[in-house]
Amino acid sequence: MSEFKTLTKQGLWENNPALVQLLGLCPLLAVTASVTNALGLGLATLFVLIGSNITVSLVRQWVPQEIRIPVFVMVIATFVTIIQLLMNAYVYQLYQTLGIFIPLIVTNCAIIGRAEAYASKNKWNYAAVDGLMMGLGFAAVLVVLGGLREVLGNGTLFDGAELLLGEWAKQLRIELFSLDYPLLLAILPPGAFIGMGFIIAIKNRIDAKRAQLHKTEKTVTRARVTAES
Amino acid sequence: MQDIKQFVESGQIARFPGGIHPPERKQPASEQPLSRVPYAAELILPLRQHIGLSGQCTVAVGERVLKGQPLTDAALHQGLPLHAPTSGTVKAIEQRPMSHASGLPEQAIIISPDGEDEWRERHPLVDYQQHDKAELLDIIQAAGVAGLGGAGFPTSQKLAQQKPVSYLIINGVECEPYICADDRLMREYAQAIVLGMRILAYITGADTTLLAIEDNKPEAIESMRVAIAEYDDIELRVVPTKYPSGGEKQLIQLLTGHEVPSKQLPIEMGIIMQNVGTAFAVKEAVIDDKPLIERVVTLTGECIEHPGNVWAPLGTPVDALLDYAGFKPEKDQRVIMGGPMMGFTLPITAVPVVKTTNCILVPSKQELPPPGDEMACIRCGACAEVCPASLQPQQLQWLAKAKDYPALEENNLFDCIECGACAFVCPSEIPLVHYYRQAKSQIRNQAREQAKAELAKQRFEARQARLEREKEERLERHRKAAEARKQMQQQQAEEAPQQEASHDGKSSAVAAAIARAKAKKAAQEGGNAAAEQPTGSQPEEKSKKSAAVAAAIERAKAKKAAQQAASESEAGADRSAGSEASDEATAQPRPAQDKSAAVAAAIARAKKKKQARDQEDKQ
Amino acid sequence: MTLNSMQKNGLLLGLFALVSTGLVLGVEALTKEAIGEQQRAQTLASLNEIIPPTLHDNDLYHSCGLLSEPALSEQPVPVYRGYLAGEPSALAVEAVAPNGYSGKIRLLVAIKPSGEVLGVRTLQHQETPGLGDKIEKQKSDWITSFAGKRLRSQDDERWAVQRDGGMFDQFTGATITPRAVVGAVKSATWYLQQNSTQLFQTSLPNCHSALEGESHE
Amino acid sequence: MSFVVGLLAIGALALIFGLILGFAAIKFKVESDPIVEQIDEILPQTQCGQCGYPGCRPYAEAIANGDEINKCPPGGEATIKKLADLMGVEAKPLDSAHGEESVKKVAVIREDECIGCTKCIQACPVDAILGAAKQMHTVIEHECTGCDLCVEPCPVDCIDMVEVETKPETWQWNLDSVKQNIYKADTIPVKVVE
Amino acid sequence: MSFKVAAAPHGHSQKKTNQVMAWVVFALIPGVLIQSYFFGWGVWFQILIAVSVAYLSESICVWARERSARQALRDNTALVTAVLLAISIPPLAPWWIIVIGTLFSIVVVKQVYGGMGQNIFNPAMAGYVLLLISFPVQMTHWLPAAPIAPYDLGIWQTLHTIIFEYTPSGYDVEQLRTTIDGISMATPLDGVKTALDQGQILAEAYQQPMMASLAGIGWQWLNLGFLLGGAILLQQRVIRWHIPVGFLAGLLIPSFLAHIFAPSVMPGPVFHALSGATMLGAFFIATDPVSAATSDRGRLLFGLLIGVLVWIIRTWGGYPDAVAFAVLLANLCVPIIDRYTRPTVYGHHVGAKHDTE
Repeated sequence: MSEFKTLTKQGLWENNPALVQLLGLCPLLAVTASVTNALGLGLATLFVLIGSNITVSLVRQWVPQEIRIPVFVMVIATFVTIIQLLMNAYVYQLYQTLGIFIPLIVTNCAIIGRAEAYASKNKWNYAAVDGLMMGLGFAAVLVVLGGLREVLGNGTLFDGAELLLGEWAKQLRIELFSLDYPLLLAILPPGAFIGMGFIIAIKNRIDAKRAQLHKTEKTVTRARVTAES
Repeated sequence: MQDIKQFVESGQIARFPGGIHPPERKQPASEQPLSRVPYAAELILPLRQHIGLSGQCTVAVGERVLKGQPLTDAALHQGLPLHAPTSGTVKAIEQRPMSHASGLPEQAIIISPDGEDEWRERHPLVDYQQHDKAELLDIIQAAGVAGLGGAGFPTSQKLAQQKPVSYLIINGVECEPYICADDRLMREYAQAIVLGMRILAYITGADTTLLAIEDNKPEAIESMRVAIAEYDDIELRVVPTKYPSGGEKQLIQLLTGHEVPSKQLPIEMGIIMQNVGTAFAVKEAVIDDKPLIERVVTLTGECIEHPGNVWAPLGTPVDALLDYAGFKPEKDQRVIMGGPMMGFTLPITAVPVVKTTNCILVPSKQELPPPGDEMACIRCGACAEVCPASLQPQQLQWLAKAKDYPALEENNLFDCIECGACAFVCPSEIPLVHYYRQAKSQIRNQAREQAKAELAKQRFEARQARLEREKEERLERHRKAAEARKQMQQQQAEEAPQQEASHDGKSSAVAAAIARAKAKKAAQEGGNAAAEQPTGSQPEEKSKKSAAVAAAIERAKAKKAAQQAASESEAGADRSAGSEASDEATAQPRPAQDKSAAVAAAIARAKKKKQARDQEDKQ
Repeated sequence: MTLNSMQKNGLLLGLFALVSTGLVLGVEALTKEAIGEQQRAQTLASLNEIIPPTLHDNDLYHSCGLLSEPALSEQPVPVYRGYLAGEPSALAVEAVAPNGYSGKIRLLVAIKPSGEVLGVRTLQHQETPGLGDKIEKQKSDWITSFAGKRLRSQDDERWAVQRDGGMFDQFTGATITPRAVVGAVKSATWYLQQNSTQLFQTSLPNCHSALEGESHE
Repeated sequence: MSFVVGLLAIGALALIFGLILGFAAIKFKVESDPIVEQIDEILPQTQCGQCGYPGCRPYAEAIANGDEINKCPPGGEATIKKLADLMGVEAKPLDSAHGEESVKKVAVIREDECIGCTKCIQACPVDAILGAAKQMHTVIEHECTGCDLCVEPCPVDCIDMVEVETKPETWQWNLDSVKQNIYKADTIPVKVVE
Repeated sequence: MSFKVAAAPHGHSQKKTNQVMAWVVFALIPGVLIQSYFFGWGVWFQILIAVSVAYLSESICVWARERSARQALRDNTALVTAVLLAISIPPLAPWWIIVIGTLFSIVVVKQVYGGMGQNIFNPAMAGYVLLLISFPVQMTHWLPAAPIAPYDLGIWQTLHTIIFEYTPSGYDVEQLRTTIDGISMATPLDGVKTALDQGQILAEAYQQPMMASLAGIGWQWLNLGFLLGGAILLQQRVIRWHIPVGFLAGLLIPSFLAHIFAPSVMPGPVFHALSGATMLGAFFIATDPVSAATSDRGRLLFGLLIGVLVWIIRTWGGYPDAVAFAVLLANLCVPIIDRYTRPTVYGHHVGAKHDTE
């Protein structure tokens, strides 16, 4: 399997930052009350992750061990601040909703984790793909959780998508059902925890099922400690 | 120490935490006088009756033995000998199921009694005080006396501790339901027990002897009170009925108000404890020269017609005892050796009475209903309430199920005395003690494996070091051989130009080429025969034969290396390049060249692989 | 060795810091304009909702003055003054309800010089979604129920939620949020009614420079 | 102006922290934790090679470098659990590709069939086989790790892997096994002790 | 001949888990009778729905987890959870409220955590909190007690209201709890809290129509009914005294002290003891062994913690009653409580070692 394929698989499923590494939970739990918010923060994280991964990978040769973390944090903080400024300038409505969570991306462990674990050890093109896939994986979980909570708590999907994507996105809004009494719990933070728990449980269940199905009979050649000497 | 003294002198009885009051059910067995079981058709005497090594068998199959004759010698580490319970012939020495919860087979001496009950020669002691302690200890050991209350630890070994003893505690508590063997013994043999106590006190040098009896045995208390009346230094302590007051640690707490520190023995507190049955056996061994060949066993339970206590010769099969008392088994009958709380079930009754067998209990389903389905723990805490060791049984249970052994040890699993109080009260009917026993044995096994792994590691490392050393020595030999050859060739090469100095340049070049070829051939031969013909420069030459073997191995190796090298095209190129090298290079011994070729091939392979990967990266 | 390592690390880290900060500052300079525009647009949108264009012909946004008034808020709040044909026509002020269910609620309250409430909008809040957030215009019309109301006296009993015997509906399940909003609007309206003439006349410090600075915190 | 001030302030801060870090890196350097040693301690030291590495130590090194912890059948569940604790990862079931956890075994040489070729002696990683060329060999039972590496090289197939006998001390309180134990007692050939 | 092999001990005391649970349900009867007298037939329907849903969902979960359903259902824990939840919610709450609550209690709080004995939270209270957070409107719609209720609902009307959310004659619950003069009636706890929040003093707050001599009309008797049930449990040794005593001490001592210092704004201990879910919480909810501390000392502390939390939340919190929140918070503290109240094991006393020297 090529490195790119591995990276894709790792980022989207096997080593998904939100579901497996359980990183970046703070923004994840806070902003996933609706799909729009989730998508917004997911995209922001994705851009920061790609940017920081590429940058870190490019400068990795020059950064000595001791100041690695400060430099990485600085790189990430720069990207986050730039994105924050850009959002403030061009998607103001969304910025108002996500505003307080954007700076949290700086300390999103998913990002520094990738910088540390992957980008600082690999070439920039691999690092970029890693960032892309991890970011997509993270965003995907955000969107799924956001969808889950929005449906349960509000009966809609893509409510307010126009804030993020422009006027045309108003058509995206789907009203699944009208709730007289929304399930408030789904929208409140505890709902995020419970929903996250269920998503992780389902993922583990799928993995277990797959492991059962694909139980290949691989044989491992036994090493002889005492080869004829 | 001072505290203990104060407490004991005040005559108080302390209390221990937890404990339970299961139905006692000592009657009707306790009301029947002791009777004697006739000798069974065969007596089964397992060689190992206690923890530790078993002694060596001193009799042979077919041999006639007399009553009280030793059948094994005392093993190492103060083991105990085994004695013939009656006269008869040794029928067999074979594997028989043990009187153990596992039912594992164990080597046993089988004796068929001849009915004559003929004693060996006996040497009764008139006045034990005439003999010193060491002598008495020897007698006790030779008589095979073991603790009759619990684990069957050799009594002589327990008494031989070189520590000052202030209190000798004689345990007549017998707190488990049903069991009344000690009760009966105290009622009928009070004088003998007191004499045994005197001997024990004499040996240990204890200042005071404390005799503890539970308050549900008024007759035994009375008869012992009369028997000890004349001794000032024996005090009777009546303890309230509560299970497990008879546990060593609990009884010490009751009588002294102090706990035995964890992982220490009571002797560290100046206390030694013996069972009343043991005291009786000591008296018989010392005064009557009667080794431990029989003991009192309670036969009880609703599935027995005539419950009671019997003198049972050691080795009597349980089925013989049950026949004697009238056994009416029901469906799924349980036969329990020991009491209902700590005893174990016997899968078959063809197992013998051993030194620690105090009770055979055959309950009906009504009196001791078999456990229902195990339900989940609801953390009700009933178990913690009754635990006499103040453990948290529900916690231990979870950890045991999770096999979290470090946490179990941290939660003091090994302070559990397996009394079964927790499982008795558990509303979810969880067999708690069973889980602890499994966990304990697994922890012990792991420790054993750990030790074994450590040993294996040391041996493996030693072996690696040895192999490394041998390899270096071999290389050293090869190097020396190669040097010797090189010298030889140089000599030849020097001689050749001298011989052909008279020829002209052209012919000299041809000659040189021939010489080179010759040298090469010679070198090859030399290489092949390197081990075969070590030059005189190797004084530590081994025998010709071993050298030949080594040479054969070398040849095989060289061949293999050559095959490997040939299979690689790059290696082939390298080799051809090598052959174009100077004379000196070609003059190197062949195997070495092959080896270097192989190495070169391996490097080439690695390079190629890397290239391939780089290319892939670029793509 | 120590010195060498210190020098190298210090300089490198410093270099990275300079580059990063430079980048951020650069982007900030580029987006400054757009951000200011956005905020203006936002405030204007709210203002225009409650002070319709028929009621003013001046630039509301730039008619803003900063008012320090403890009765409204601890911090100075912006006041917007609308004029129609040079005559004072509307007055809007930012009010803060400090006792919301989860924290402060920022409101925009506008009245006519006559004292009639023009309208109220919620600018910012953290009330429970699905319950307290009905004070948002997008979620519920409740906030518009203030329009056209008048305050008779400082303790006008009708200015309370129904549960407390007033004229404002409380939405089902939540009492605290509407109670807080009604209270804040009441005191803001009272203040505006009492001081409207004065507010149109006095010159107040311009609020925009300060406001924009705030948004970057 | 604020532009320059910001740049200078951050730059200076970074410079100072960089200096501190550079200082700390030299001053507080600690030798790395010998994790390999700790892993090696946990492995059962059978040196059986079922993990795919020649010996326990190479596998310990591999684990330290990120290899899976579930490749050691002789250690089984207990070892995996300890490794998981040490490495701070989730314990997982034994990778069956490397073999199954089985009862402990020891090698036993059928001595009358042994031709004394010494091949098993060379194969034994812990030197638990005694013997010399053309002489009968035998296994030192308590030093045998049960790795079965000696079985294959034997030209006459005279080595058996025999389950270690359960003794009361090593019995694991498995009540289901009790009946089997009895059964075993019945079938064990009677051996007379001289 | 071969005999049965079994693990020691071979005897057993006769109290089993399912019997313990059955006793809990039995002891609830006085309270439930009083509740149905004052608050109508609703409670019986709620119990009926809750128990059916509980058993159904438990069966499905146990089946999905491939365990023996018979054994899981036999232990009566689902019954206890269902009944406790059913009597905690307003009797006229729509049917889907109790269904969602019971499902959450059984499926998420109990079975997902591993079934009986594994749940760290009290299932009934976790379900209650879910409902309270998600559906605050329905969950706070208690009708006034019978003597002051503007309407008297029969069985049929009650059932109709639970199913359709309005009576056959078209009143919804909000209207049912509103008196003729247009004031909707709150529970005593809520009423007093609201009055105090509005700056009234206690004496004024107590003037409200739902108040009685000791505490609220109906509620005081309801609490006494559960107190009686608690006495039965104690007498039967189903529960031990530590948790209830700790709970009541934790609630009553602070309220007594506060009442002394600020008699005009702090309700006294009698009001606290006989309002809301005090007695139900003290004897039936906090005493759930699975999610409580295990040692006696730990249980006393656990109860005390709940009591103090109830008082704090009732006094300063956003919700009128607090038993459910307090219990869940205390559940979280159980591992710590257990850790620090572990009794010293035999032979490990500090003095023990010293003695040997």
